[in-house]
Amino acid sequence: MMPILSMIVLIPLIFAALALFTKTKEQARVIALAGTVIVLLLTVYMYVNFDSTIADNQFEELAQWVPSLGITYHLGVDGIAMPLILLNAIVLPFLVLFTWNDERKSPNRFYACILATEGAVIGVFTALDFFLFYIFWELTLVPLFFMVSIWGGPNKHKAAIKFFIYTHVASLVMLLGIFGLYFAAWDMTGTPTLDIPTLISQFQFIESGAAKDMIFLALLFGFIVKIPSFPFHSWQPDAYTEAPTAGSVLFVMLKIGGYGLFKVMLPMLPFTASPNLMITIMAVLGSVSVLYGAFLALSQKDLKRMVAYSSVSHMGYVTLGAAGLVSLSVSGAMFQQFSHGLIMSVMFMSCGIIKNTTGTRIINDLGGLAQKMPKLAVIMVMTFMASLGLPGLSGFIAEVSVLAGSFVNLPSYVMIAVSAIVITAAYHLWALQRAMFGVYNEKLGTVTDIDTFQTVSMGVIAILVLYFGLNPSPVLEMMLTNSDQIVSLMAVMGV
Amino acid sequence: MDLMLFAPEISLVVTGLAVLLIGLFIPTDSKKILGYLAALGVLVALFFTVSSLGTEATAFNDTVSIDALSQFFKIVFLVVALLFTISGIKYTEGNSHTEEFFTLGLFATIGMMFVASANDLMVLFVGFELASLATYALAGFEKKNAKSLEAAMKYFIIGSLSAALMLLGISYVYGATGTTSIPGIAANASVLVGSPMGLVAVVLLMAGFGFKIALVPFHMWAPDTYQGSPSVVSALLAAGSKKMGIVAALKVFVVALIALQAEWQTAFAILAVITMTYGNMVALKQTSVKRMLAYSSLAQAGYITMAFVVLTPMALGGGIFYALSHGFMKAGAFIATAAVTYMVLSENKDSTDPDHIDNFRGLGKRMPVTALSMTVFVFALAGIPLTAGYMSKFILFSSTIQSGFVWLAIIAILNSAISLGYYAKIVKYMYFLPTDSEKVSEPLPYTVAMIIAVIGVLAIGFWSEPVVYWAMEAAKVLVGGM
Amino acid sequence: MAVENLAFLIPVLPALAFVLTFFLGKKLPNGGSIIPITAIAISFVISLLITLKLLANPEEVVSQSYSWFAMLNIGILVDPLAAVMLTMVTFASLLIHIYSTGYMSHDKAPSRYFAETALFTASMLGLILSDNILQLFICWELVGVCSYLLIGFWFEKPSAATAAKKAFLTTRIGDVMFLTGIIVLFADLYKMFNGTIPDGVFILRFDEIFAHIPEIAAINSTILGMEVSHITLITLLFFGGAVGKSGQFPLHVWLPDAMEGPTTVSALIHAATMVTAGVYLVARTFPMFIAAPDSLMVVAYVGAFTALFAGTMGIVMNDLKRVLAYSTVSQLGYMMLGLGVGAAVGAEAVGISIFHLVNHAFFKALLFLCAGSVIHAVGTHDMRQLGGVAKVMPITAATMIIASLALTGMGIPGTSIGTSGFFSKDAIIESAYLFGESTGTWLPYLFSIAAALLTSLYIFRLVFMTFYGKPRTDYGGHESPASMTIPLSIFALLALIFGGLTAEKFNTFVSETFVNNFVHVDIHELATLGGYHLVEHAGHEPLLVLWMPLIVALAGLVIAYLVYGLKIVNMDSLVSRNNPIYKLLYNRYYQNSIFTNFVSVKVIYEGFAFAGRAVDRGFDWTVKWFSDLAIESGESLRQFQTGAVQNYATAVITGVSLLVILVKVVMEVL
Amino acid sequence: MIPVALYLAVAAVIFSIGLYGLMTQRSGIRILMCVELMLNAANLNLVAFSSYHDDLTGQVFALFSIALAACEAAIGFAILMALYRMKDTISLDHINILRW
Repeated sequence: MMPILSMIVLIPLIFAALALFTKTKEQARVIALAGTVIVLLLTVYMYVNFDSTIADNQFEELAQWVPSLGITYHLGVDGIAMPLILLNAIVLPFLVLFTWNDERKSPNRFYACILATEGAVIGVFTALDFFLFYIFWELTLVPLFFMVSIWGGPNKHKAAIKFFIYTHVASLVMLLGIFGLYFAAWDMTGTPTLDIPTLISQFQFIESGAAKDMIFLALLFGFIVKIPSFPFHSWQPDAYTEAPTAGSVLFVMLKIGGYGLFKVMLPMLPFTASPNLMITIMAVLGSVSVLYGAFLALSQKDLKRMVAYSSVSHMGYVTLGAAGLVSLSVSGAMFQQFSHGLIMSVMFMSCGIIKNTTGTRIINDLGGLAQKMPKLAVIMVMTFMASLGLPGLSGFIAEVSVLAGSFVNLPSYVMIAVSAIVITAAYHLWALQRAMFGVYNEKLGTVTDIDTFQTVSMGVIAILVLYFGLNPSPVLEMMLTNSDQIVSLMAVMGV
Repeated sequence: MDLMLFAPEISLVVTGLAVLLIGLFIPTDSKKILGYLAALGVLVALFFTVSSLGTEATAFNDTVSIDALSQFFKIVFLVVALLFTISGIKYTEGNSHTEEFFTLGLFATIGMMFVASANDLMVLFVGFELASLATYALAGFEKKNAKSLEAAMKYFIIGSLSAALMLLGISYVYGATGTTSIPGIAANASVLVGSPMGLVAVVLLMAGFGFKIALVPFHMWAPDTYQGSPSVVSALLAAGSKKMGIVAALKVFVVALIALQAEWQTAFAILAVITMTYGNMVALKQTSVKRMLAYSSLAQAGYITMAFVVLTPMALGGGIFYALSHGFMKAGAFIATAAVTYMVLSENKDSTDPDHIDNFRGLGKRMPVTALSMTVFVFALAGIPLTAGYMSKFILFSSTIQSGFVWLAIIAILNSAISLGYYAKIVKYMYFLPTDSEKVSEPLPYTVAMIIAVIGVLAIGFWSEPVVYWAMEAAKVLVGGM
Repeated sequence: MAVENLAFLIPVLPALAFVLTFFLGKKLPNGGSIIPITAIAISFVISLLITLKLLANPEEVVSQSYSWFAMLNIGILVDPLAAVMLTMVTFASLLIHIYSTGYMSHDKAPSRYFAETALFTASMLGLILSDNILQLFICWELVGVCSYLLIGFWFEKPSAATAAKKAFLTTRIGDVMFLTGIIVLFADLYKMFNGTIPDGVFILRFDEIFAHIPEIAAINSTILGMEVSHITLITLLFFGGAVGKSGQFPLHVWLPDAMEGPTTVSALIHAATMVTAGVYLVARTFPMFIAAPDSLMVVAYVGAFTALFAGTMGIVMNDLKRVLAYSTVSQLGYMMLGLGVGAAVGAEAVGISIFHLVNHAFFKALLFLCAGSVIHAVGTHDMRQLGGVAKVMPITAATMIIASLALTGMGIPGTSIGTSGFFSKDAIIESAYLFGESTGTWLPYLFSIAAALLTSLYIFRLVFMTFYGKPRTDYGGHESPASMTIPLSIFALLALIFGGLTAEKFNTFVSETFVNNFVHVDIHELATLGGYHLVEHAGHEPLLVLWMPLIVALAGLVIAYLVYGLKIVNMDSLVSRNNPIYKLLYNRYYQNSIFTNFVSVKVIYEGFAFAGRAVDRGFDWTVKWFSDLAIESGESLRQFQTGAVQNYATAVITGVSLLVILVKVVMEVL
Repeated sequence: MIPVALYLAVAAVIFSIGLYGLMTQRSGIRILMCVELMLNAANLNLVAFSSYHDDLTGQVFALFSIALAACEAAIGFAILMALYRMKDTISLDHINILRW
């Protein structure tokens, strides 16, 4: 069988290198489109052949790499990773289409960054060896750093450095946790290994409880910052806001923090010395993020910044759902990652278009855009509705699953999150009303509606938001299989 | 005794002398040939060294030993020497003293290689001084350049002071144990345990080696010298002679004075923490790229020193591995700076600080290969995965955790995060700040040297298994005495 | 093929119509109105057929379920309750769509209008058909969005955009409570299954919920120091949702503002259908309410109070549509009261309430459409500028009067002569009397009587001010086209006779909702659980009680005629800003200042959100502090590097000495 | 026979004089002389220990070290000469363009 996972990781990286050597925008974008479409096709092929009834890793590839340190080249996907790969594979071709007619400096590097990010992110989702995992994890930083620094807004340098260093610190702390796990297992078994499934399964046999908690917390910190969760979110609004539209979308595709939570943290959770404390930490962070992000979004003047804070709020559901430890809440949290990726990418595209056509993103300076840009208005209303959790769109499935599932174990935390729902609706509607509706603000000059490429790319993603809102099973099924397995582990331990 | 064991050294000596002699008789404009000759000599030496990996022998009345440790470090030195000679071809272009440059460089390398294989303090001291003397002269190679002279002067004075301190330390060790042979000292070192003389000797030796490794507070010369010397020489100093200090310290402390472990372990812990923190913090505010790299190399020395604190085979292996990676990364970074300096000077002869970070503006457009290589080097120094720097940190830091020095690992990790601040600054200048200057052609020798270094950095980062294996073998040599 | 198998088409057809109209409408004449009209007409036919079939055999309900995801399902349930609602909604929607082709003919974007109303109809039908609480909630939210879109249909008007936002947010508060109720319910049921739900069991389906009512009732939690049964908690949360959607006090504030939308929208959504969803929800989950101690009492009180409260504001409004809006709020209060009296009359309450709901749909839609007709012709909806409209618009005036009579509930007690409002409203008031008897609390009954007086007062004030007397300003007017007057006439006919025709059968039919092949609930048993004592409703109320509503309605009519028709009382002294009561009423009890200006803007937006901003800056500052610390210490540390070589030597020597001491000390200590 | 401790003391004193000079002197030549002093103090130690242990290694070491000291002086003078040519002074106070 062909090494399909290696292919979907390497093809974007190879195409990124190719794109780097192109001379014109036309060449670069064709390369980018080709690369992302190939990945999409391969991913669809993989999805079709994926068995969603088993929780094991599939399409595994295993080769020795640095045997003396127990490093292997081990790839595989399970029900946690598959939907996220699918998300990336789906959105990126449309992102390329979205940027099709944009004028910008060094388009070759721009498309190379997009492709490199795709490869690195998919790499994180497929890696089954901590060494490899960490490599891809850090690799995602580099193209995004360039993305913000080169094509970003007025404060791009500050934002880029802040993002780079902040998340790098978190990654390093996570690395410490990986080291701890690595050696604890090494001391126990006598053979070094960095294989993720093996290490996770050996975690329960480690003797020292305090060490276990330290390892867990170090890893958790790394993931939580990437999600990002309150109170470690302060890199995120800056980075999301300063990044160019495509960069913001790539940031949204960066679901690696939540992925780590499900893939690494939850299977280890029952075996820590004080699982209840860990659950409480996650629940507090998650529920407070939901509420805090909502309030902050409400107070923003800049449309994109508002969307960025709304993302903090929405990602709070991921942490909360993971802490809920009920099959429905865990799978809901996974689904939230998927759905949030789709919704936010369209929202950021909308912000980008508004900024490009009107020259401003300050909500109060806009007004009545719906009259001039009806197509954008339709898509934007739809995604804003999805973002505020309207039933029938994908965000609702995720949120209701998280809330209902988590309520079983964490009623008070769920109530904190629930209290944010009205605020969430408030800032979304406020922004819509001020920016899109009302009297057209003549100071904005003449604006034109979105072009065909933009309509198609945003429209297709918006339709997917609707599709998965009505029929989540195609991805939720496999998430449920995996979360059932995680939760059954909890039951065994009596957590 | 098999002379083949010394084939690398011999080939270097022969090349060095040949370069010197030929240089006397040919005109300045054909002296380019000398550089090729020197590079060839280094390549031959490298070939001999690599092919003799794994042999174990002693020679010259047991004063010199060939083992995995010595071979590994010889490879480090030869790699640096190779980069040095290749980039030197461009640097010395049109210089009437070309032959001196290469001969001094080669002799310095010989000195380092003898330190690496020393089995007796006498050989070690002589090798040490050989390398020092040659590099003093190299640092002041630009006789008309006040900075270069000042660099040489400072290097020389602090160097002699350190030599004196080291010699005094050696004399005490000799006095207590009655021998200068490293295994001999190891056998008798117990007399030093707990005695004031032992402590003083340890600290004096530490100052001597710390000078070369550039550990705070024995580092004071390093930023000035790295900044003032020609960049190519800085590469040799930072990447080569620094490693000589490390291998010397490994031999003297870990093998000979292992009985005094308690004393020097504590001292190294203090020095490691101070050095990495100081280096990283001061580097943040630098505007001269060479000075920034100098401080960064302090920080890297601090990381490597952690191996002396942790002292497990894995940590030592990690430190040794780090030495090789650092050789590639730092030499590469300095050579990239040399290329920029060359570019700036060829545009404006009177430029006083050609390595100012402003000259890196828009380098991504002006010198794409240099800029890309520099990016790889600084990312490697920062420890971004898939580079040698990451693999080194991975092994070294993880072994620190393994032995329970979590606090040390956390300090190191935090430092490594801080360092990203100034590394990213260089990248920012190269790629994100606009410039209106034109694209320039990049000098071939520099480019070749940089590409070799990039390949090294990436290859070690990606295909680490053989290097890890040999670093661990080298560590076993050290641990054998424990 | 049995017609039951087509039940799924009832919401699906309008949904398809939405898609088609949305994309193709612009290219078709009249905004493509033919598409939704056809679709809804078919839906109506199907609904009607199913209803007729159910009438014959009420126990054979239509129920189809499909697994959605996890332990949740999607399904349809057509039982008597749903059937009458479906028929009513499809019918009202159909007529209003036809009416709209005339009404919206001059608008810029009729296709968007028809697309959105079609989507609304689909969602509303989906809501009614839901066989599980989650699906109901989903459609519940969708109708909310359609309402949002339609209120803001003329979004270029800032007031419309603001009203749309306000409507959405206010109902959202209720929705969150509803959602919380679902979450609590889910968690309880989940625990009952110990987390392992067998295949084919959908835990949020009504049959599953109703089967577990006693177990849910046994669960207690302490909330804010009070011991609360979960069944009470859940039902009150559900009721919170209903309060938001059905405009009950205190979340009624959005409904009058919602009149910013086109009048047809007000008729369809904010009178006939969507606002009754709250009533439908309570009716649908009635077995839970009756098993919940105190819940039905709350429903009764809130409903009765709203009926009265909205009536007081109705009598001072000068805007045609706002009067009708407050009237709607008031009537919805009646419907809630009708459900609340279930504490005394049991399942029959559902029948009473839904009967009023259906009748109200007819006459209130009619009222709005008449008002729309007037506005369409005259161009203003300020009653002070109107007068004597009856002369130019005779059909509209006639239908308006019929509707008003139906609203006030004119009819002769003890016979089957009367408008439809008479049969349903009197039934509610009478049940309220029984409720008073049974529970000893008479306030709901008194409120409902007082509200009946106000109802009559405000609606005839409207009639007299608008249709009679002399025109107060110069307006040109004409009778509306046939596409508008025909629906008016049909509605008028129904408002007149529907009640009388079906009064006997309707209540029993709908009350049978809870015993059939889908669910089988013993209301009496549950009522004991809730601590309610049901009385056997045998019509033994005193004669005065039967006549009382008619008396007050006539009284209202007479007062209105005297004041506004004959003008024998000068209103100027009363209607003035100096009269504190008038001022209070006219300013709608200052709710706007309190809710919008104070709570949402000052407390939530300026208070919490900006406090959050400050906190966030704190986090940012902390991060920056660390980086500044590193950079600044770098700056100070580099001062050591003086450049003088003697200092370097000194540093080396000092280093050596210090190191000796330090190592010595450290080794001594450790 | 003179005890070895006395040699050590003398060497320590000489070494300290060298150190003191190194830290305080400004002239490059004097600094070079101080370095020589320190190296010779160490040599003295080596020779003394050699005699104490009755072992020739120390003396051999001292010989090597003297040779190296000579080389060092040569290089040092060369550097100072070059400095002098450029700046007309060998006072090290004025040579601090490289700092911070």
